[in-house]
Order: sequence, then structure tokens, then C-alpha cells
Amino acid sequence: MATVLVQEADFDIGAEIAALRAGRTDIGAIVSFTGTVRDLDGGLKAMTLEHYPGMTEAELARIATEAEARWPLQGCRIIHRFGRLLPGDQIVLVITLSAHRQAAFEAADFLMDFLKSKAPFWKKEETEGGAEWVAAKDSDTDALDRWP
Amino acid sequence: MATVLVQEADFDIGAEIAALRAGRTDIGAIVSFTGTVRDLDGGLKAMTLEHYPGMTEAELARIATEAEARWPLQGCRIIHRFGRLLPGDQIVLVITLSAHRQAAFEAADFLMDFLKSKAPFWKKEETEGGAEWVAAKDSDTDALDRWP
Amino acid sequence: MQLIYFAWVKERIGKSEEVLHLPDHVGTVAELLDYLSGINEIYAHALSNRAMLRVAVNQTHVGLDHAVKDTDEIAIFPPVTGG
Amino acid sequence: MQLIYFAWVKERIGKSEEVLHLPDHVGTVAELLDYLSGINEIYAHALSNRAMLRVAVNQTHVGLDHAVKDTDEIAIFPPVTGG
Repeated sequence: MATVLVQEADFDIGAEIAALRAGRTDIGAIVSFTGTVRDLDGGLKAMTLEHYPGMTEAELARIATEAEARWPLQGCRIIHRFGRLLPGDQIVLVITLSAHRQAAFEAADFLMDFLKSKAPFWKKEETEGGAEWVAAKDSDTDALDRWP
Repeated sequence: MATVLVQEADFDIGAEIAALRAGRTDIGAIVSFTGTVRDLDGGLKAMTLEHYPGMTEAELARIATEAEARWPLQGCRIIHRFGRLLPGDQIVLVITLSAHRQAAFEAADFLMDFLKSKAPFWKKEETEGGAEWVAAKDSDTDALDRWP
Repeated sequence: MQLIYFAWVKERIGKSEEVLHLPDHVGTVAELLDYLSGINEIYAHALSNRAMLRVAVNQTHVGLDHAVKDTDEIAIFPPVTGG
Repeated sequence: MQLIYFAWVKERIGKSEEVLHLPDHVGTVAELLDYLSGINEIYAHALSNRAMLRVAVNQTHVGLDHAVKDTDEIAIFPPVTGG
């Protein structure tokens, strides 16, 4: 039931949620998570996302299937962009739909934790000083321990 | 910084998120929760939400202020509808923005838990058999224990 | 005091609001509920199940031992079910 | 085998993919990394910090003791940083 998209184009949060909800009356709760390019100190010029075509889609589908096995979801969508993005641009969208709010919240939280440490994407930041690959955070791997 | 709206009109999730994000590059994570009128067995004709004008806005603002004290939020919006709604209609929208995804997730989860047991709204369900006030769930009050 | 009722409390009492004078001997929410229940059988029935009643004084949730004054806006309602 | 490199592994090795014949004595991911590091100094440098390398075989994350075959698609990359 989950659908996964890996694309260069931007996405429309409202339209994506509307498409998942269309004509349905059995859904009680919809959670969306959107990740954006953050520039805390004003020094970021751009962020380029490299990915592993084929494996990225497969890995996101595996993560979504795992979420559907753990929670009673009525819908699930993951969109992740690649390519060159600017500060403020949207990077990733996760939407979960369920009859119950706790299931929708936990599944979206879980999906982001797994996506962060399993989906084959690599960020390169461009600043005045040049371009550098972003180092992975231990906290992202540690976050997986929240979901035994 | 939080803004609260209590209204009869519907809301547009995408437009609300876009307005909160407009022109900003310091946000990394946006979580939205949307609650909708659920009709699990096909017997629900409509749902009417009564509320306590004045206190509703005050209570939602208190809940939002509490969330902002607990998490580093860069934006927070709550919209709750009242009046007569049909199955599938949107009831409530909570949006949280933060530099960090865990803060955005937890604050939205917290806001919904407190809204469910503190905001003065009452639901009346219309079915073929007549109209009945929805009974409060112990689980909604118990959920507050998650946030000591 | 200004009294406001919601949901089935409103339906059972048969009005959404009213202004009553607070008697001198009524100092708390619990005493107010006792006093109202003594008015007649309609109030007695509407307010009989204390476990299912919630009260706000001046638009803030309060407990049964909260003080009430004649200038207060006092709302009586069932547990909330929004969201 | 088909080898694919990403991020700084790709930049250090200087190519994004290549086809190499898997020698008979190379049976695991760890042995493959040892073999590649022995090709020349460029590979040795690119693959020197094993703690910062991750490997996928046929598009699935695997550990260092995972088996490799000459028909596999093997990707070598740093820890992922998407989302």
C-alpha cells in the first residue's frame, strides 16, 4: 500500500495528502513530516543530494513495509528528492494515515529514523569555503535503538 | 509565536505549512497532524462539534505555550473547526516547525494529547438511530502521563 | 454569577446559560454543584453523575474544591471530546 | 563484478563505477576491501578508514563478513546522510 518516489522535482505536501485521503472516510489521523534544507548560520549556498538509483527505491520500500507491519496504517507515502537544492528547499516528505493518531505519529517518526540511517543518500554542502560531504551523525544510528 | 484559530471553515494544510515556512531557511523539520471525521462502519451521517468560545482559544494558546516551553520550536499553529462536519471532513490541524525533527515530532504529539483532553470541544454523532454525545476515552486522559 | 452549560449538561438543564445569585454559604465548586442540584429535579438529574462533570471558572479548568465568587463565569460540562 | 562508488569514496577513487574480475581467493566483503586496497595507492587511500565505509551487495546493506560473488553488484560508500 505504501508508495515511494525518488525524484529531482519538488513536491506539494497538500496535494500529496489530499490524494491519499481522496474519497475515504475510514481515516482518522494523518501525520506528515517534511525535511528542509536548513542554513543555521547563513553560510550555506546549496546542498547536493547524491543517491544510489534502484537501491534507494528498494530501501525506502523496505522501510515502508516494515512500518506497515508494525502499525495499522491506511496509507503511507515517502518522497525523497535528489540533486542540487537551496536553503529552505524541501528534501523529504513522509505521510502516514491511520484510524489512530498514535499509530500515525509513531510510524512517521520510525520512517524518518530508518530513512536517515538506511536510505542511500549523501549530502554535500556548498559554502564560500568550498564543498564538503556531510558527516553522518552517531545520533541518527542511535535513534534506531528506539524501535526494537 | 504560536497561532491558534477556532473556526467553522475548512483549512488548507499545504497553504498553512507554506505560510509558516515562507522566506525562512532556519527550519529543518515540519510535522503536521490532521484529524478527520472517521466513519469506520458506514453508519455515521454527521458529527457536530460544540465548543466554548473564548475558553477554547485561551486553552489552545496555553497548550501551545507549554509546547514552546518544552521544545525549541520555530513555529506552531493550531486550527480546530466547530459546527457540523461530514465523514472524511477535516477537524483539527496541528503544525510544528523546528530545526530538529525529534522536537517537531514530540511537540505535535504532545499538542494533540493535550488538545484531546483540555480543549473544550464536544462531539455529537448523528447516525440512523439518532444523535448521541461521544463519551470521553480514558485513554485520552491517560495519554497525558506520557508528558511528565 | 454567570453559568454556562455545554453538551448533554446543557440539554438536560434545558438552557445554555443563565445568571444566578451565588448564595453566601456556597464557596467552592463542589458546594455550587450541591446548591444547583437542590434547585429542582431537572438540575438534580443533570448534575447527578459528578464523575462525568467538569468545571471551568473564568475559562480555566478547575477542581471541585476551587473557590467560586458571584462575579465568576462558571461553565459546567462533560469531559471534552475534541481533536 | 560490478563495483559502484558514492560520495567521497567515488571522488577519491576517481570513478563512479567499474567492472573488475573477482579473484578466486576473495570470498567476503572484508576480503574484497583488502584486495581493492592492494591495487594501488589511490584505492588504498580511498578505502583506508574501514569504520567510515559501508557496503551494499545487490542493493542490500551487508556486513564485512557477507559473501561476494563475481556476478554481484557491489557498492561502497560512506555512512548515509539523507532525510
